[in-house]
Amino acid sequence: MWKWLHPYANPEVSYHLTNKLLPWFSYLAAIFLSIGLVWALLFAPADYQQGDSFRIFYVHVPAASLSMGIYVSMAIAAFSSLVWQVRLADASAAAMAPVGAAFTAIALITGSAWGKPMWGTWWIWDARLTSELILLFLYLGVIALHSAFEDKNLAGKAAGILTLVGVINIPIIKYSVEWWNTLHQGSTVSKLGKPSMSLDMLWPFIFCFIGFSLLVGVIICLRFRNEILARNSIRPWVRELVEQKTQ
Amino acid sequence: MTPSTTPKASLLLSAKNLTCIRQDRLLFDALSFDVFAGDIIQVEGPNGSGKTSLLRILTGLSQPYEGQVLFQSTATHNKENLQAITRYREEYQQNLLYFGHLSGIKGEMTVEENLSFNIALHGDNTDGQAQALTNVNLMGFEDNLASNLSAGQHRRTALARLYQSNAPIWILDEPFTAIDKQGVSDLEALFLAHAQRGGCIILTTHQDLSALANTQLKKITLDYSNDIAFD
Amino acid sequence: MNPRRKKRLAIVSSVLIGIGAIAGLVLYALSQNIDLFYTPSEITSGKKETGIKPVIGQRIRIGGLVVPGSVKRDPESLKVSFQLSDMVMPIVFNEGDPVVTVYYEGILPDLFREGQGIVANGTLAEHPPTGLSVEASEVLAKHDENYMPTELAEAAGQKHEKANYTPEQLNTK
Amino acid sequence: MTLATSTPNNKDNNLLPMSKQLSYRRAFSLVLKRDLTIALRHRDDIINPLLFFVIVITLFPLGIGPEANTLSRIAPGIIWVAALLATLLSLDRLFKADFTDGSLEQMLLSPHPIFILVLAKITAHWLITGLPLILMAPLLAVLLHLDENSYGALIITLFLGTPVLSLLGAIGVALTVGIKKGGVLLSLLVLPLYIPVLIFATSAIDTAALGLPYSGQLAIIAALFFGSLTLAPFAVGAALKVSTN
Amino acid sequence: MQFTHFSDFISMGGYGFYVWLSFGATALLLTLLVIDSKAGHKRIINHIAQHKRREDKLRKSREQRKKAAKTDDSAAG
Repeated sequence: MWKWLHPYANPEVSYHLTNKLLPWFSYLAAIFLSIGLVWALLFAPADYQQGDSFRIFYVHVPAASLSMGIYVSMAIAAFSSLVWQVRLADASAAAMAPVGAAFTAIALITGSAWGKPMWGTWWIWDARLTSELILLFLYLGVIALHSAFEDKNLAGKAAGILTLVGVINIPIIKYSVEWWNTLHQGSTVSKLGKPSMSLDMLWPFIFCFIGFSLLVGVIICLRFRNEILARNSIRPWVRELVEQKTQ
Repeated sequence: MTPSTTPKASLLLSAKNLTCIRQDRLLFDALSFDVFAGDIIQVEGPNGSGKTSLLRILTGLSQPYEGQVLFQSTATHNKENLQAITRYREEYQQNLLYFGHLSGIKGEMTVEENLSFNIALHGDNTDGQAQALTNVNLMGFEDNLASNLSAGQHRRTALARLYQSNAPIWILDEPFTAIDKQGVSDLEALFLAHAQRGGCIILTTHQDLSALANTQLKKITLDYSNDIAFD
Repeated sequence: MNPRRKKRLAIVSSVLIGIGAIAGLVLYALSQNIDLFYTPSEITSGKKETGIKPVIGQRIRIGGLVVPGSVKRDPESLKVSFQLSDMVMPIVFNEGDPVVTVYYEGILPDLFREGQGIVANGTLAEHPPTGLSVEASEVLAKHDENYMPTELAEAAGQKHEKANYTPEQLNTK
Repeated sequence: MTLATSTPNNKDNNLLPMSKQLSYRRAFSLVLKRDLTIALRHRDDIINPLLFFVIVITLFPLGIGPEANTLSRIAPGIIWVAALLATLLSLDRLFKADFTDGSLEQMLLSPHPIFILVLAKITAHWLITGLPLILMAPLLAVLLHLDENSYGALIITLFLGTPVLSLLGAIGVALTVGIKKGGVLLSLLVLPLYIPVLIFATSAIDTAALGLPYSGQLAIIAALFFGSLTLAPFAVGAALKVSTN
Repeated sequence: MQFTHFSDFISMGGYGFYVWLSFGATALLLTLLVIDSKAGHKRIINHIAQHKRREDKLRKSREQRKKAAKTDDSAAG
């Protein structure tokens, strides 16, 4: 595996690779997102219980699952940076944190806007909501640690430790709130034995989900190449690149 | 840059290809040298040239950007076996005495408590403590709280540990700061004695080490010559 | 054994003991069935394990299913009352099931409907016609994770009508 | 001073690398004793968080109103939140002074494993802040009309929970000790980690007030305690290495 | 197409506020993030360029000083 990974662990190669990948990601993201969103807003049928407010689902669910997915990938990057000293993993973790924070915030905002008409409240201290909020705090902590250290390398290590502590804590928090606030019980029982989603609602969701994931890819690529440049500013290839760009 | 090798002396510490980057500045690049028993090495260079960074890398407190520091390990029962200090951290630190800019002296404790804690923390014998205090001219102050001491006395409290230490590798960052003339010459004598019994000393100082000039004094000079782009 | 190995062994074994302790304690906790709400049957006949019954005037949290046909709304105001029964699978409502009436004044969440699981916070009280009841200060309904188009739901007999309020009703608050 | 030629006390003239026998227990008690000595000579550090604890708790009846029913319902939460904030306030002391005077880097350079020293420091911190909080809590609970059935639960949860606060807090301090304005950052990092302790502790006390068994919640807090006891020292050690770099 | 009139589309069956709030907030946040990430590239390149200029100046001044020292030496010698 190391042999295969090695060329990509070279910052210069990775920088050019992200540059090459970026337009592809961008076009695909634009295509999928526009199809998905138009479908979701105009053509998807309204839900039998929730009416048109159900359309929030198409941004809320992708945002929520991406916010967690990004955290998990950030934790994996943090782990490989701490254990195997992969420097680029640090850069990728630093690139992911703000994207994850933004998606967590989106999940929270859209969740609130959905909860108000459906549950009758903007906010309840339910397990998912609370753990999502804590996730936002963790992201903010990671970002703050990244910017608090002058030395990018140290910042990456400190943020990595926090990320890993958070990985252990998020499930604990989720389960603790679930025990503490048993609102969930009602829904799990009444849910059994019903169809989960009809196809004409599912397809726009799949498009939205892929579109948002690709958008995440685009933003992470954009930030990743910034981080690579910042961390390798004294390398000759960066110097040359800067000279070309500033002329 | 590399101190010449005395064939008989045993190798204690070896720096391989050290590169240090601080705040987007390359301080030194591909720095390699060996430290043998009996060596006294003075690291020279203008302010901000990376002297302290080099010493901290040698102690293992900081990690170099590239390269590694090796030491002679007994854990593997092989005299010629050099091991990375990060791998055998605890064993290396038994052989190491580091004295940094900060003295590590607690104002809330007395001189004696400070000294005995420092000695015990590093696993050394606390028997000769009274002698050590005499050596740094602090006898009579042992019950004073360290916060009541002058800057020089504060410094000497920390230095007293040098007289107690069994560690062969001494890494000293500006040991002569706030020390009077007599103290400086005492320390120089101590350094000589330490080198003669098979230890090594790596230090930074702006003092002219006159007393040591004729002995094994070697120099590593850091200047800005390296702070250019590298590949 | 050399001292280095011995120490490493000590560390590893203490970490393992720690993890073992965590696992044991968590398993124990799971077997203890932590719950913080009462079902209607627990209110009338006490908790299963301990037999503890809540007393009148105590703050409690009740969870259950809204009994179909039990929702009574005051046409003049936002007052509403409904009955809750235990959540059992499969969902059936029998005559003899223990039910607790919930009194509430306020706008119900849109997902509130008959047969839906809800949780209410309030105080336990005694109302002459209905016996044990809960004066709720908050009624929460949680959506389930099923979505379907209206037509399909109607075909499946699951038409949902959210509660509508007249302006007069809303003004009483 | 006739000391220019005095030799170090090492008699044999050979300073080859050595392997000393160092016991974990001695290292632990050495650091613990030192930290306790310093704290006892610097009493403000013990008294200030305790005063903060008392004052925060007395603010609630003034802010919410002295009605006994309301107070007894929120008492567990108030006591625990106050304990949490008092611990947060005292965390700074854990590594800050040692960091600024250089004794922290000396500890990191000692031949002992870092987690032993860290554990000793955290134990000292708990003895200095956690233990007094536990002793004060029943008195304050009286002021808040805590339900009579809950006193046992309050004490037990504090005994199991405050060490967790010290252990988790140490991770946050270790990460921020080298940062100049680390105070706000510290609370951002640490408070979210405290949530499970808070939830289970207050839930145990509430359950006790209803006369229901609360051993399940206690088991969870105990699990949190063992979990943080086994993992936090390593995380703290790694974080301190980063901070002193 | 689920909506016959544009006004239906806007009102979203009475949930318009919530639906458009969600989509609007999402669009706003993501646009800001993309703009910031793109601007970051220019920012970092300018930063490195500035750093490089400073370094060049430093090196020049050092060389001048060295030269001055040398000429002094030769003058003295």
